[in-house]
Amino acid sequence: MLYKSLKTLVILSFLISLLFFVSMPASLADPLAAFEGMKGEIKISGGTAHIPVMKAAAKAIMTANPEVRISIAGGGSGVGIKQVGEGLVDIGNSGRQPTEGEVSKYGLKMFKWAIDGVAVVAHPQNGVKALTESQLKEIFSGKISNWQRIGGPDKAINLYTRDAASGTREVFWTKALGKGEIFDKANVVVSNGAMKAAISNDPYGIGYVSVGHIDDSVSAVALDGVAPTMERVVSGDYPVARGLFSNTKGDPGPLAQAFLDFLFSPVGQAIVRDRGFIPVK
Amino acid sequence: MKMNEAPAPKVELRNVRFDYGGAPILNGVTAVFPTHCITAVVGPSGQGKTTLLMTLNRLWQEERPTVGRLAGTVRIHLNGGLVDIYEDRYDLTWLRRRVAMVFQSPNPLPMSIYKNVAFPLKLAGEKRDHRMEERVQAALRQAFLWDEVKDRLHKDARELSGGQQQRLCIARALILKPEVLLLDEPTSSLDLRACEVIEALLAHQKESCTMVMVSHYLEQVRRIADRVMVMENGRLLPRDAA
Amino acid sequence: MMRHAFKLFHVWVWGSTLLLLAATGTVIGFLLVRGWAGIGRELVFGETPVLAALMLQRPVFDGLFPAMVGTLALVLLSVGMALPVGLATGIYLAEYATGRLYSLLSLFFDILAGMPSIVVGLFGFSITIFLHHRFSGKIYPCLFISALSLAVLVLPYLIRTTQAALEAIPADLRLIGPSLGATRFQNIFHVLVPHSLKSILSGILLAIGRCAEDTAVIMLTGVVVSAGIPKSIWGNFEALPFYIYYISAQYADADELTRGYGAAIILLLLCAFLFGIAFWLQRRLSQRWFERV
Amino acid sequence: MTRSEFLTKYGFMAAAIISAAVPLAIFIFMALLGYPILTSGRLFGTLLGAWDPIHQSYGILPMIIGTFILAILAVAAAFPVCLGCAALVSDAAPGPVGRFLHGVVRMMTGIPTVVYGFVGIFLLVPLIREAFGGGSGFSLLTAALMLALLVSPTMILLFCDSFGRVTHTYRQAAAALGATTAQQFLFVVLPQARNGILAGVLLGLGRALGDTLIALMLAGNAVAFPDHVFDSARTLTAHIALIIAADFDSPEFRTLFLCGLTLYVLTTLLVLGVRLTMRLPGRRP
Repeated sequence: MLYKSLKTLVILSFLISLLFFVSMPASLADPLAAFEGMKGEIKISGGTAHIPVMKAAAKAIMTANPEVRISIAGGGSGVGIKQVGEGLVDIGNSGRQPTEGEVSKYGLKMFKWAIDGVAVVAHPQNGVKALTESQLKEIFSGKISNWQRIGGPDKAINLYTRDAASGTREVFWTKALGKGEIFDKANVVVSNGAMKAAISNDPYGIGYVSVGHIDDSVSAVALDGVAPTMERVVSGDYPVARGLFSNTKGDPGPLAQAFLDFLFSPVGQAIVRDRGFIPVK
Repeated sequence: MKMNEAPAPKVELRNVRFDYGGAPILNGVTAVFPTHCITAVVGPSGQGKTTLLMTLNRLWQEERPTVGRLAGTVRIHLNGGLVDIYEDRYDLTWLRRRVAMVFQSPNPLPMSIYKNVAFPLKLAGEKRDHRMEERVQAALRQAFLWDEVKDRLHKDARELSGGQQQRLCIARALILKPEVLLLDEPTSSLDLRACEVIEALLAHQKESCTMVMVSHYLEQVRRIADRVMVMENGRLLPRDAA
Repeated sequence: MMRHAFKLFHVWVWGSTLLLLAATGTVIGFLLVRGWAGIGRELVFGETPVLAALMLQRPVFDGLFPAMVGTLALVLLSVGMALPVGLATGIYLAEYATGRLYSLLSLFFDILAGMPSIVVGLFGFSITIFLHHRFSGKIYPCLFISALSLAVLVLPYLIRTTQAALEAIPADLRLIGPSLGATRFQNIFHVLVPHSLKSILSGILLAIGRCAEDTAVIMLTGVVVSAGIPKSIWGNFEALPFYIYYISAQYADADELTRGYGAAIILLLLCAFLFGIAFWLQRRLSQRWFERV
Repeated sequence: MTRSEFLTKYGFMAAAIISAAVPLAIFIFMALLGYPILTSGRLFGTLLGAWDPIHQSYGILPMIIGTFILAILAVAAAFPVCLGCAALVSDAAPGPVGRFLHGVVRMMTGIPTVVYGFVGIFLLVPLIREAFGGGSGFSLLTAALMLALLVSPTMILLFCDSFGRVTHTYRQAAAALGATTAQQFLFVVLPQARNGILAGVLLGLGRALGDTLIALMLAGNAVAFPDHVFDSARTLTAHIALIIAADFDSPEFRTLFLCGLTLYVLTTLLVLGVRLTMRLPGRRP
């Protein structure tokens, strides 16, 4: 009697664990299943380099579960960190690591889901394809103001920069310009997308943009002989590298957690790769 | 009613002065308009005849912004005695439902004939449809208009001819059974035929209503007025004294 | 000598006008030429089936539908909020206020009418942040806040058109009601307002146009790049003018740019439509009476 | 007065008070939030310094200058064209043409600002870049030209209005003396309408000062003082739109209210100016 019931128990537990093992990988394979039964809104703002990935992720999630609403705004890394810190959004993106001050002030938790670089870009028809660090510093401080001095046509250089809230600017300013001056007569654009659009339309413009955003419409300028490709960023040859972060205030809520899990899932990381960034997994 | 019978006064003005933004219009009008009479006020235009009418229903106070100023007393026989209509305790609405007015040019509201006539009654709070219908019909009959419009009561009032429109306005003024009817050159924009109909219907109303009529036409005045007064330099004088 | 000078006058006036018309024509023409080809079902609904999108069963991506619904919701909400207050204020100004109060109120509404929309947006935004800090962490910039700020923006338009319409009513018409024993309120509601309905309506249409086109207010108070159809007034939303602004600065590819042109054409047509009706109504006003038989 | 009369009257009055409280509330709110700067002793530095947050310098003077230059440029560019157009619409053109043009101008007021900005980016910016080689095309001039187009209908309609109010008898008198249309306009209408023209210019300035999108999209937004019209520049309005601050206590956030207050005061002064010109005597030549 005892034996029989023990046997049943063993078989039962075996069956249950079998069921468990069969079903587990299935739910792992479909990260969207995590959103099942959830509803509500995820507010995201901040870093503009992140936007293409955010939009693609939102599309995948909202298609699978229309009850979930994801709103995406830009503003720049500084805005993202402050807004999530002030509780205005659920996820604040930043294209730079939040400073210790910011982390302790707001109790931020950081999630780095991609590696990116910041590259100098010019118009595709512009002959200047490589610059040295010192040339770059002089260009961005306004000391070199004509393309002729760096091997281009006799045309004035049109500088484009980002506003102070930009993480891209922060990284570029720190790692490429060595915190050197940025000329205050430079045009200011509001996002990575805007930078790319502006440079692709201005034959004599120069600016800097997330490596993930680079495509045929702009030409990336090699820095000290190193071309800003993802491979060189990963290998560490290209110095102006950074992570893309999503930050939450304290532990993320269930919806935000599911969203972040999705970003780190194979599907999410495939999106990251597809949009031109280097996945972390 | 003959002029020498001295009927009871319905409206009594004593030394009424009116200035409009500092410009004097009435310079001390003293007059009596007797009950059940048609009193005509004649005189050249621009002498304040319309203003005189408007002092009797306080309509001048509706001008915005109000820059008119009135002094003196206006008393009307209402509620069984002569009352000073400018006393605070008298409500404007109350006054105007008893002292009705018809304007120089026909001014039907842009609604159906029926609604036009029923309008004052509706404003006064009448909600019973059958009461309303009775009163409208009665008013239209009083205005000699019933037969002409009974089949198209719900047509736009503006489709009527000028004379019909003015009779409609008279019906509208009469529906609340006013005790005084003020008429500001009611036929001046109409042809002779339309004019005669209106004169006839006004003569019919004398028993129920005291009328003060501003007019240009001496012919007309002679035909229907019991008394005639002349407006001159902001004063009102009996015709024979003028 | 004089002759030449006055010939110059005609060159000047005709030249100025043609220059202006040419410039405006270029703006509109450029938009239509570049964007007309992109107008179509995909522009609005992307790859989502139209019916499913309209029934809100499936979200629309890569289409203008969410932005259009957002703008519609925004317009309805803000005009809905501004209308009662604007009408009542216009009526008060035209029918009740006098003397010094009248001048003082007029001055305030002139100041409000002249206020830059970004200042109104900043006001809405900072009030929200203030409330978020002091009262509830659940108060964010959202559709409701945007609509409220836009309501502030169009309030003076509604006040002014209502006031002007009422003040333009000739005295003889104004006196009919009172002469028949109408109280001031009855006169306003049975005679004066119905009579000025058309010009008030055209003022409302202009206000709608203003709500639909304004970008500065909403970009501070809750509009976002991507949010889908607004499901609640407490959430973020998309809107056509902001979409146009966003695309103009940072289109990622030719498709997005085409959608930007499409959005600009749609917004332009919407505003032209509203303004056209408004002006047509105003012209019809020359007929003295309104129809309400 | 009956009860309902009383209630409705005070209901309307309440609405009017709410409406009138809005501009007051905006002012008070801005002043309160900007108060720490106004009293911190840094007001002078904030008003007159440069914008360089990395070095804790939050000056808005470049934006104030940019705002002024842009608005004045736009109105200056628009003024002769608007005056000519208004002259044609209200005076020189035969009736139907004038009415048609008047309608067109009114419809122009309905073109969304963002559409001007959009076309500006894709049409005018490259044009300016090519035509005046060197610059990026995002410049004061670009924004001013589009802004001129934006404020034109407002100005033209006001001009037409003031021409229309010139007493007809004066014109007839001039016509009787054999004056041509041009002479009538230049010697009779124009001098008499000068208050209206001034009001139109002030109103146009107000529109130009307060516009955000065209400046934001076309002027380049550089924080430096502009040296010439091909320079990139930032206006107060664009500055507010660019600095989306979320933290209540940061100096960036505070200075936004200084920008807002400055705009508020400027537009209020213009409104007062318009009211004053409307009231000025001088219809008579």
